[in-house]
Amino acid sequence: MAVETFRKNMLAIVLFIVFLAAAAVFPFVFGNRYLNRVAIDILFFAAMGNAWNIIGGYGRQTSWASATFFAIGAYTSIMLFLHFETSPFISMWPGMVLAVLMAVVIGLPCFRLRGVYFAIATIAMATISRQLLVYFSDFTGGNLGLSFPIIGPANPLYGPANLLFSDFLLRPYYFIALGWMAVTVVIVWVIEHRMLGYHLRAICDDQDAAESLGIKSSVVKLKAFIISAMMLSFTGTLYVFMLRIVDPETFASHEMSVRIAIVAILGGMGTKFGPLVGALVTIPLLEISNNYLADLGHGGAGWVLYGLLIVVIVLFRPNGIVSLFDSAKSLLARNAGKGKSGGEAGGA
Amino acid sequence: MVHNEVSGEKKKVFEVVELDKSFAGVHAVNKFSFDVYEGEILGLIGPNGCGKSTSVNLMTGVYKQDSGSIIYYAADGTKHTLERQSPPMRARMGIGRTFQTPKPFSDMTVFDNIFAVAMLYNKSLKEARNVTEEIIEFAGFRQIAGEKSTKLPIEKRKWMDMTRVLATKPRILMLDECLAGLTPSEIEESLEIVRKINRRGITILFIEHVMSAVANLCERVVVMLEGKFLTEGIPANVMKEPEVIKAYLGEDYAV
Amino acid sequence: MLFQVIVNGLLMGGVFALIAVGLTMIHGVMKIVNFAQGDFLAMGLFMTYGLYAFMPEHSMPYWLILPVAAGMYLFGMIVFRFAIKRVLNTGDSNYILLTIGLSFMIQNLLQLIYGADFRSIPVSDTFRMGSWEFLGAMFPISRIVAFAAAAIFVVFVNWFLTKTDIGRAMRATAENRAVAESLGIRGGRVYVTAFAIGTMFAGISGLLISPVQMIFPTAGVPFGLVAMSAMVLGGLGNIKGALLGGLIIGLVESFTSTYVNIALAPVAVNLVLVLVLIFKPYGLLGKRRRTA
Amino acid sequence: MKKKWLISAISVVVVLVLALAACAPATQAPAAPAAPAAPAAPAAPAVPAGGGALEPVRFLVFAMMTGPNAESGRQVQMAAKTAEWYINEVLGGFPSLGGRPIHLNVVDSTSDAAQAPMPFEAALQAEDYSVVIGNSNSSIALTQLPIVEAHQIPMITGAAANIAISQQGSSFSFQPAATSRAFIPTQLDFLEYYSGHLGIPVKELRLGLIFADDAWGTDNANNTRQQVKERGLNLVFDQSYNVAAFTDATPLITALMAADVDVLLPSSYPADLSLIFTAMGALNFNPLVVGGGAAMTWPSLYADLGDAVNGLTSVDSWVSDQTGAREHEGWQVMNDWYEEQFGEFIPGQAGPTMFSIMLAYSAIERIGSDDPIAIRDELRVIDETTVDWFKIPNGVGDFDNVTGLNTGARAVMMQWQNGRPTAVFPPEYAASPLLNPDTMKPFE
Repeated sequence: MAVETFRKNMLAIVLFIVFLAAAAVFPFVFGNRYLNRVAIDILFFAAMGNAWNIIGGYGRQTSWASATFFAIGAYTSIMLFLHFETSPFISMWPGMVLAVLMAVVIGLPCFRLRGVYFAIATIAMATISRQLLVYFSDFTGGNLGLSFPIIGPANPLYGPANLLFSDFLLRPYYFIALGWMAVTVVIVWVIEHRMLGYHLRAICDDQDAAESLGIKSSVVKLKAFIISAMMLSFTGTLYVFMLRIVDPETFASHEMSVRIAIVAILGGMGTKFGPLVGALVTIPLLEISNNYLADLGHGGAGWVLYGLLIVVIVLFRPNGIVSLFDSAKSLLARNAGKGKSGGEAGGA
Repeated sequence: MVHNEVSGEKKKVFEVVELDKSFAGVHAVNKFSFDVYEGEILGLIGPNGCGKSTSVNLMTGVYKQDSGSIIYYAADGTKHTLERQSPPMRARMGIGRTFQTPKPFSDMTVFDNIFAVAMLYNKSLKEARNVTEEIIEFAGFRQIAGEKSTKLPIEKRKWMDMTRVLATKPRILMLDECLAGLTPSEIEESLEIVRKINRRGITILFIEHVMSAVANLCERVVVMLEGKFLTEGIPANVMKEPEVIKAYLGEDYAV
Repeated sequence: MLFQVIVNGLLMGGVFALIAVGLTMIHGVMKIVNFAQGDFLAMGLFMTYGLYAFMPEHSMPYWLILPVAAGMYLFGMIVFRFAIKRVLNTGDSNYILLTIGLSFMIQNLLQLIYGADFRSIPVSDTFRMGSWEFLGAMFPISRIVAFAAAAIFVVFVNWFLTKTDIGRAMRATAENRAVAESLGIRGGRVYVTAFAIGTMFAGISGLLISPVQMIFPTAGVPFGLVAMSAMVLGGLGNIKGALLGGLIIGLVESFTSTYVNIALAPVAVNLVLVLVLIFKPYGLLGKRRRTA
Repeated sequence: MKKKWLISAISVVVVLVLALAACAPATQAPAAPAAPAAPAAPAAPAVPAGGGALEPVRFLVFAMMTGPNAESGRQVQMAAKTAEWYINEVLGGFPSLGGRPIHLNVVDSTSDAAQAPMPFEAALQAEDYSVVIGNSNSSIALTQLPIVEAHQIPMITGAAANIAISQQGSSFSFQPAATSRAFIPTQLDFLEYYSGHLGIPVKELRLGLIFADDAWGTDNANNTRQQVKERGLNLVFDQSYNVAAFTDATPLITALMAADVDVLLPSSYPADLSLIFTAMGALNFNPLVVGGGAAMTWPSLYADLGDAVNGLTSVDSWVSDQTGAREHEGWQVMNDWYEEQFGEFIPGQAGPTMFSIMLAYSAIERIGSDDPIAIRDELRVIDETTVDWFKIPNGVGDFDNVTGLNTGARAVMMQWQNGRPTAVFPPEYAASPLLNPDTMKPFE
């Protein structure tokens, strides 16, 4: 089977490997801290987009609670580090466990709901958890957030063990992000070809039919939600050690959930490479427009453009940017004269 | 672990007693009782809106009955009283069904449609694969196995629905109006498939309002009228009964 | 005290209700949730602010209701024709994303044009801070006006939906577009009207709160979210539900803020929402729609 | 088909612009002094009078130009323009560097700490800067620390009032303004002084603390809580509200009335304050108001509430009308220019930005170099005896050699008197006497 699926996805896999290779040399080609920083964000958001995609794309359950899990990972790690100097490699596990618990708490009530009711319920849940983060400020630091002091090479805590590096070009963080992003793609790829993937797609195609055939939709969704939550929490741990500050306003906010989902939806829901493509398009665009349009009027022009991009893509490419590739691919396929069935094209 | 009650020589699959269900005042199913015996093709007939589909939805757990009992006898003779088991749980007990409108997983190929289900009922993906292949053969879907199910014509979708259920290794299969909107020739093929499925030892509950179709498929029919049990028996005799004819007045016999 | 708390809750709830009713008009007919509703409200605020410059000193802003309503109605029509129309019946994620995109654009266009300064319209202090005392509770004048107006509009909508042809057409379309069109109802026209009215209500809500609400590009955001909760709480596509939802949320907010802790008000509101959805997955007055 | 869509998409934008521009007269609305059209325009690079040819010395000013806190960004921007004008036009650039002009590049940090690092990195990548004027939002300033550390550029944090910034062990950050830890005591001392005038023992006053639940508000509240306990004062109400979801203050005010609060200690932003004060008016609840700074001292408050604000008092790290600023000619020159340029007094965010810039300027002048490390080392050395700009923020100015915190910084209490905030406490910095809020006459 593996062989067959490989053949199916040959083009996609080759492209991905090429991308990874290019990405691997990127930081050495341009020794540019800012570009690396942007790239790191692209990769982390692609990773989070992949996580969201499992439940939101393949399962078509538009969840707006992503930021909650992201924040859980970030907070657990930074708190354990501040109080017990725990290495992120250890603290990421309790983080993921908490994320799973939270996923169950949010999922159990919400997966009984369909469509918009689900979306709004997740927003409500996310708001509650964010507000509680703020309220119990005694140990979450409230909206002050938590940040840890600058730790230089002199400090014993400095070093890979705590994901603390001082490379001016941020390369260590870049490769951490790149590696993790690649892993998330693989995770999604595996899920897609396992029972979970099939059942998620079955459910979002026709929940009643799926249930009549013995597929327990709420269980399947919950599984997907849990996996997605763990991935987000993991990303939170990695991200916070690069940013070195965590606060609810930025990590647990509704905006963060939106940005995560946008990356995946614009790129292409229910496709392995959609989130990556989405991140590769939206984040640089935002950066460029912010850099060049910042002085226009009273500012904010960059975000206007961002909004416009979203609107335009939704209108022209309702299946996301990757659908462009698919059209191109099927065109090639037709020219090559062999009909192929959507390898990369998962999304409906 | 009650022993399987034997009526005549046939084992029961379903024993529906005094089933009752109302929606916002509308009394859809009214003290409706009937039995389904192992291996038979039972026709459940009656004019449109007489509660046939509702009964199926009650038996498969889509709705919960207001009162009355649904008893299901598993293959090993175990007796299950169906009350609040969810549709998936019932499906896993061997209760299969199709819907009036075909519900393929449009995003998937025909093969994957069946494979997705087979995975659930087989240990390894390999077994699942074999089962799927077997069903594809059985249904004669060889050449369309790779097609996206949305691309299929209506009758093929219906047949795929029917055969997809086989992946759940069902004990009984409830076919809800599976002939609606088909041409005579397609109807013939459909009936043939139903018979083939039945020959695999799967009991069939065949819901239909078109009498003639039922006549040459079922050895036994139950007639429903306004949610109530009207009569049952061999199709030929049943159709002679005056109240049945009355019930069907204005109904369209032809197909 | 208790009476005052109830008054506070109801007065604010009334405004939430009006925004929620706007959302509901839209969802009821075309089954989409407008995530930019709050920003439409902000536009209403800015329009009021802009037009108020032409009014005599310290006059009431309510005279502006016609131009603001008309402007927002037109705006709604155009947005629908050029954008919303294309994502109808194409799945949740599309309209959600589209309206979020719109929301980004509106917020930042406002920022681009006006900057983010906090503005306010200079209504007379007596009117702005004044209030009537009744049964020992204080009724802030501007909020009473807002509440009354909201009430009138909700009544108007009910009348509109039940008595006018276009209203009946809307209800028919909401039930089943195919059937409605077979009866000769032009779905497109109904849709655009519904969306425009929804937009208009957001704008009017903006106008109504303008005397007490400061005016800045992101002013609408909290209202948008609250209105969404109100609509879902009451049951999607149900006008009375939206009204009920708005009032309930107003009361919950008021009670938690006064008796428990204002920091927990958002928690309480969302908790109520989730609890309601757990026990009534389709909202308080919502009917189950077979999604299959 | 495609074409049609493109057209429609574009027209959506056009329509949006038109719809919003429909309200254009707003910017000229006489009723909105808080919204001067001209000054809000972005800072144009200075064309130095002396040496057009000379390479300018670059300062990066990182301010929240967009998002909910953009008003403070606008203040910082106006401050930057003023300082730039003053240095280039009045002081003739940097004499020690052969009259090279200064260029203050104001970069938008957005109001969101998650996005702030990006534009900051971008700016530092694009140009070489000698000094960074840090963000006045503590959360954003905190995200800047590792970055200036990496780029090895000294950062002076302007108005940022959270002491956490100086506690992160950054060797490049300097915090000139009084932190809220420093100004809460002033606020409470003042309360005692105030109650003395009112003839009520301070311990009998029932204090009500309300604060925006963001970084700054929380920090203020934590310090207040602690100080109040130490002084055995009577704090009867202590709640934060969610800035993002604050649509109505009447429930809050009702709660305050129920708690029967005599003195209200708000740490709030313009929009919240507006809701709070209108609700207080509507429910006619009139406690003493002793604010926690920020919006309490901003021009927009008066623009919004008019004379109703006269008599309100608040603590702040700095007030435009206080002895330190009054007695400094250089500062007065800037002050006058600012007021006639922008039609408002120098608010709490602008002042600290200006004296941060002047401190950096003096350091450069003293060493005659624009090398960031050298500047950093010099900033550690200077104090108010050597650099008189240190007098502006009050107290005995001196940057701590390890933390970079201005150890001498003292907060002041201001009171709104006929439309302007003026320092009324502590006496050594007071520019005007404290007036009785009811009569607006001095206490006899």
